[in-house]
Amino acid sequence: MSAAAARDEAERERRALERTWAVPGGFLGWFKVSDHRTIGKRYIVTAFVFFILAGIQAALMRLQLAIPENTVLGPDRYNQLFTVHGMTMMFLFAVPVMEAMGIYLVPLMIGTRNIAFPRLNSYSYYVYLFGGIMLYAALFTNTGPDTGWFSYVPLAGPDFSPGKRVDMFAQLITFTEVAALAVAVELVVTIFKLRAPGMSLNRMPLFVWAMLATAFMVIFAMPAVVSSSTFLLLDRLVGTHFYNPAEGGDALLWQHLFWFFGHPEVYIIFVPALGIVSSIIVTFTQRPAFGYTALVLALIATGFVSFSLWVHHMFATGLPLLGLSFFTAASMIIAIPSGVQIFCWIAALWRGRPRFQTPLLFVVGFIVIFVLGGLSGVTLASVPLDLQVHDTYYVVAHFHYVLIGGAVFPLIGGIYYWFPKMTGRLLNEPLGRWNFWTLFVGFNITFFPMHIVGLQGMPRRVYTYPANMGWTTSNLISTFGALFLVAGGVMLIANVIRSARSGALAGDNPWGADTLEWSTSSPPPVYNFLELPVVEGRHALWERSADPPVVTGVRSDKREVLVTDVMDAEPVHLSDMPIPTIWPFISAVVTAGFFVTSIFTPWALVYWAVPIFVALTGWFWPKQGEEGDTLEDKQAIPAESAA
Amino acid sequence: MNRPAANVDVAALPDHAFGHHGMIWWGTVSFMVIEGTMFITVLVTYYYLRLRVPFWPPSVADPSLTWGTVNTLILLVSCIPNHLAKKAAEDYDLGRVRLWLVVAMAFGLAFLVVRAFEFASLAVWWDTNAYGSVVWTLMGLHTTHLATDFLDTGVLTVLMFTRHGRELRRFVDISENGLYWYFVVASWIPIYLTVYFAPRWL
Amino acid sequence: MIIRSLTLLVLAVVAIGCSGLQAPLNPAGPSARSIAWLTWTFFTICGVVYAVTLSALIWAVMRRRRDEDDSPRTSRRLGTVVGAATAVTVMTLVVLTISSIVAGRGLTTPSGAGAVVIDAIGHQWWWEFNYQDVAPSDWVNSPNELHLPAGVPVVIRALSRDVIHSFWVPNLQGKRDLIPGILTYLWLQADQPGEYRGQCAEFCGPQHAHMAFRVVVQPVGEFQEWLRQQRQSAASPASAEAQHGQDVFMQSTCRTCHTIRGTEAGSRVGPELTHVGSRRSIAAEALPNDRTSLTTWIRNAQLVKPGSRMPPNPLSETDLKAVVAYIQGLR
Amino acid sequence: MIRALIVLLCVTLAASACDREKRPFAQPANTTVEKPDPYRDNAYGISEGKRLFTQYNCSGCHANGGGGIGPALMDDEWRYGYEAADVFATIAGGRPNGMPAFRDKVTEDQMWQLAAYVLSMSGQARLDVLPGRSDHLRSRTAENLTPATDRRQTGHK
Repeated sequence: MSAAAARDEAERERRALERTWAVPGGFLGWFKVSDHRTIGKRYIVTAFVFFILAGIQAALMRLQLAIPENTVLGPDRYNQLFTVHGMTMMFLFAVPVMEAMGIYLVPLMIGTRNIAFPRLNSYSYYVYLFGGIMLYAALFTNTGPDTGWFSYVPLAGPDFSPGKRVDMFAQLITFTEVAALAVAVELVVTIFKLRAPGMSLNRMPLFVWAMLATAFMVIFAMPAVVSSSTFLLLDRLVGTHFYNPAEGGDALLWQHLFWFFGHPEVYIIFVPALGIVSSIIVTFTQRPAFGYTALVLALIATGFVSFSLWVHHMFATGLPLLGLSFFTAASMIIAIPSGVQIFCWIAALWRGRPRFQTPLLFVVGFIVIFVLGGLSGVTLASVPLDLQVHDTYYVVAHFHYVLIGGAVFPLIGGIYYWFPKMTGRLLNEPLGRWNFWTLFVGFNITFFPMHIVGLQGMPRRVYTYPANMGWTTSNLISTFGALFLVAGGVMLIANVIRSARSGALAGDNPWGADTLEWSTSSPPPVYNFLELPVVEGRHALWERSADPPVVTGVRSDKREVLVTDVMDAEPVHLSDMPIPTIWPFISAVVTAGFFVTSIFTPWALVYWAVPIFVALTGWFWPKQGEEGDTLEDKQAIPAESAA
Repeated sequence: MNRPAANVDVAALPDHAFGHHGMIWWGTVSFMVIEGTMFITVLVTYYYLRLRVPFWPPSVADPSLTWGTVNTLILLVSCIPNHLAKKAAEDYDLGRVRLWLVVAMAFGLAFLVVRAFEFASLAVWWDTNAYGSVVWTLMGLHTTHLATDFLDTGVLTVLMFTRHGRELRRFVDISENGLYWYFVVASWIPIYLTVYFAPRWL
Repeated sequence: MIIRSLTLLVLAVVAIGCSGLQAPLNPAGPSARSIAWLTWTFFTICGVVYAVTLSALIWAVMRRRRDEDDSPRTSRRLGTVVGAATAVTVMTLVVLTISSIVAGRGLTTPSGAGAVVIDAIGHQWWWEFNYQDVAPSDWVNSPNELHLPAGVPVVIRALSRDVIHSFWVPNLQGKRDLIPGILTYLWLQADQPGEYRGQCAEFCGPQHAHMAFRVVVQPVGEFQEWLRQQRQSAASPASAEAQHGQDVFMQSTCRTCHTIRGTEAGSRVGPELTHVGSRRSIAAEALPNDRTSLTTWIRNAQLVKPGSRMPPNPLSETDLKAVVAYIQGLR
Repeated sequence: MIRALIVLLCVTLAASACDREKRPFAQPANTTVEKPDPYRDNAYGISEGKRLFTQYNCSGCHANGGGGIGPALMDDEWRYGYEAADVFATIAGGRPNGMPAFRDKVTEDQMWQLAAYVLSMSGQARLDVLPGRSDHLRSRTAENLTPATDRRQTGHK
């Protein structure tokens, strides 16, 4: 047929897809949306809002600690602040924002049209949102948890924490874990079953590998903390004795369960960042990934080993030393995969022709900071050394080096890298450089002195300190550095807001990157790809033939996606993505209602059982306009293709 | 315009697939892994607390075996109608699917009722001591699974009696629901042994 | 940037070296010394590793690019280098692990015989130190002030009455949590007479920041003398004012919580005051032990330690003055 | 409309939560409380009362509220009145047949805390401020599981 006809054909196809995948409009539509781009963006924005709130709390704490015996905040307020700061950073910022990057990017990177179980996806977002709202409603009504993000019993138990503050902690965990687990399931299934034909496992982008490892860690780590926080809630609400030594309970049980989750948690935050770093390095050196297999194995190894480290948070509890030595060894071992990755990245930078734009700056900054944090981590793995610096500011310095340096720097780099894809506009480059240097300098001024003051014997979680301890200078310097961090944060926000409106247009692939998300327009259309791609190599866009092959025969009049098999991504069957509906939102509302009510009465389960059942049924009941093939059609389908 | 031969044409593929070929299976299995991990953490808690005290159960009587054993049998037997429903779904036999789902529902009702008697026969309250707390939590957690799976199956059963029951996809749902039922039964075995025999043997 | 960090590090070392009474790297006993030694070993090795890695990074970033960079040979070479680096990492970690375990073994067992056993009991938010003896009448209870004989191994029996605290005297030994329901032991020894500061290192509630204690290391003779003196019952009031103070103490809220051996005040809710006058500081190191501090503390402790268990006391100024006089007399 | 609703929600939340969660640490030295029952609906005050109830050995006579030498406090019988002020008067001034006067031994503030706790023992306080089980051997049902008695029907007996 003629070229013109073909063009009309393509145009008709495009229109049809527009109609089919259209984002529901109107006020209600806002709550119905279930496509991974919208939900992903909402997740990212919400997470950054919480990041800002936690940052403000940190600034307040630095203000209080600037000088000894300061009285800006009393102990009551200070303890609420440092607790909510930690909880927000861990549960409402770091984990959600990393999963959000996965929600937005993974389907685009593997060449499909939506994430698996999109309704579960929007449900998880609202559950997460309501959880966050609950925590901050609590904080502003003087009910902010005040026993630390680790809330050790018995301090957090019914006998020593009156009121509902700690219950807010326990329930926030439930909220965020439900959300996180849901996303983990979506990511696993998406990555295993929705990859474009040709993208066998060994051709998966490193970011996707990282998200896969993370999803598995979430799945195995988070149930432990759901259990332990439920025990805590039960102890406080219905008088169970899990943590009451006098009735056969045990205070250390909490620590074991909490850290069995808590240590993988930091790798859950850190591993996606590794994926971001790898993507940025590949793109900005314009070279294939150096040591792809090594990097993948390192990710997996990190995931496994991270489950055998939890006791190194408990060295001071007096457990038998022999056992402790095992955990020392394990904690040392985890340094190996991290080392391998650092070496590979340095090698990649050595070999390639690096273009020093903002994203790569953040990656280099990441290496500088993270290696130091990793090394202080190695010192903490040693039992005797840990016995001295455990619960001092040395540890505070360490985990800010690994979490801000190891996760937030790559994340911001990733924002600078993918912002054009998400909005169609580039972030301002000069401002970006300023942003990087302010954050980098500010970070080191703030957190490096904490190593020192920690080694001078300053404990963590103190709302003030005496003047004669020689801690004053370091603390003053830290507070001074915090100003830079605030400035850096403001720059980032300013840059995002300005560029989103008036930034330079990006085009499909501004960085000349290799992964599939850059093959579609920026921002991507509602259907992600006009024609589902077929992948020909590990670096999809760099290794594709002149006239790249595509998938044909996917219907455009219904939300159909191609399901492929786990190993080699061979097409298996087609699947209809559910259409947008309000029910996931309603389900999230009743879930939230249930969680919040159960802070106050055990009867919550009874009150909310029926609403929950109704909401879930409404969710799963087949909707108008998503009918699939029926028994009648089956007769029509030839046998061999039906099998 | 003419495409290179490498194009992948998928027009003829079915709109659903059973087992690990389909997405639903992976979703179900993921949730089974999550809940399984949760069961394990509570079981670990049980044995951890056991190690904290010299005698087990501490200062209360052993739970009586009767109702727990009865329920175990009911659960095991319930696998038969569940299996038949699953099989019927896999060869798209709507009639048999309906039949066996209803039978499975009957079993579900049975073990929910018996479960009530089980709680009564535990001989300890959740706020008596840590042993009581963990036993009630184990039982409560599993009962929640029984109840949700029962209701879930109920909804599916109703669904299969409507016009939606003729959609091929639903048969996949039935099959995966059967898988989840197996999980609920399987997860009961360690809990049964723990709750009823750990006090006697340990 | 890196240079700045490194210089800071050097400054840090100096700072740590000279700063004093609560610093792990200023050891005054065998355990703390072996840990400090281990710490410096770790810091040296890790410092070298950091320097090497960063120089590699800088080189990788700065170096002039060549055409043969893209040749497979280069990649192979780099592969070898990465492999080698990994091997070195592994060996370094093995060394560190072994040295850590070796250093750790020394911390758990007393080096010499004749260990003194002291109970360290954590309360929200103060410390109770019990020196047990054959005759209960000879037991000594010294709140917030831990006296140790120099050069003698001491065993600390660590317990808690309420929440988890952590016993930590950095100059002498690493920390050990006090966990309700669990009894743990910690061995420590101080070489020379001197004073050190210990502090609770596990978050334990509103006043965690003000839960410190004084460690007074004395020559064995002095220590015995101190024990003997502490065994005495309280000194009887010396002046009329002190006498009035005692009466007020006994008739007011004070005796409801405090013990003064030799009087009818015998409650164990708060710290024992039998020899409070002899202590260096009050309120778990929050205030010096002088007239003004005592007055402030008794009038309204909440202004010093908001949330502490010591209630504000409705005493007339004269009564207050008298009580302070009486308390100060309890040497 | 929705905004109004949210505002309303926030106000109620704040109102109930703030009483409950107040930690009135720094009281004036000379505590003469104007408002009677300052710790009504204050979780912190009630739990402090609970701590003092044990530490001042009220259990010596009243067991853990179960009663012994002294009358039970968990039931709904109030010989001398069921208002916090009445209980306060009892603690401060003592009563015939053995209840000593604590006026000079316990600060007024602490007596209000004790009064608040004594009332909570029989569930006579908002459910969300009642103390939970304590970290000791189980000697009674946790306060927050004790069924609330209807104050109006009981009272002077």
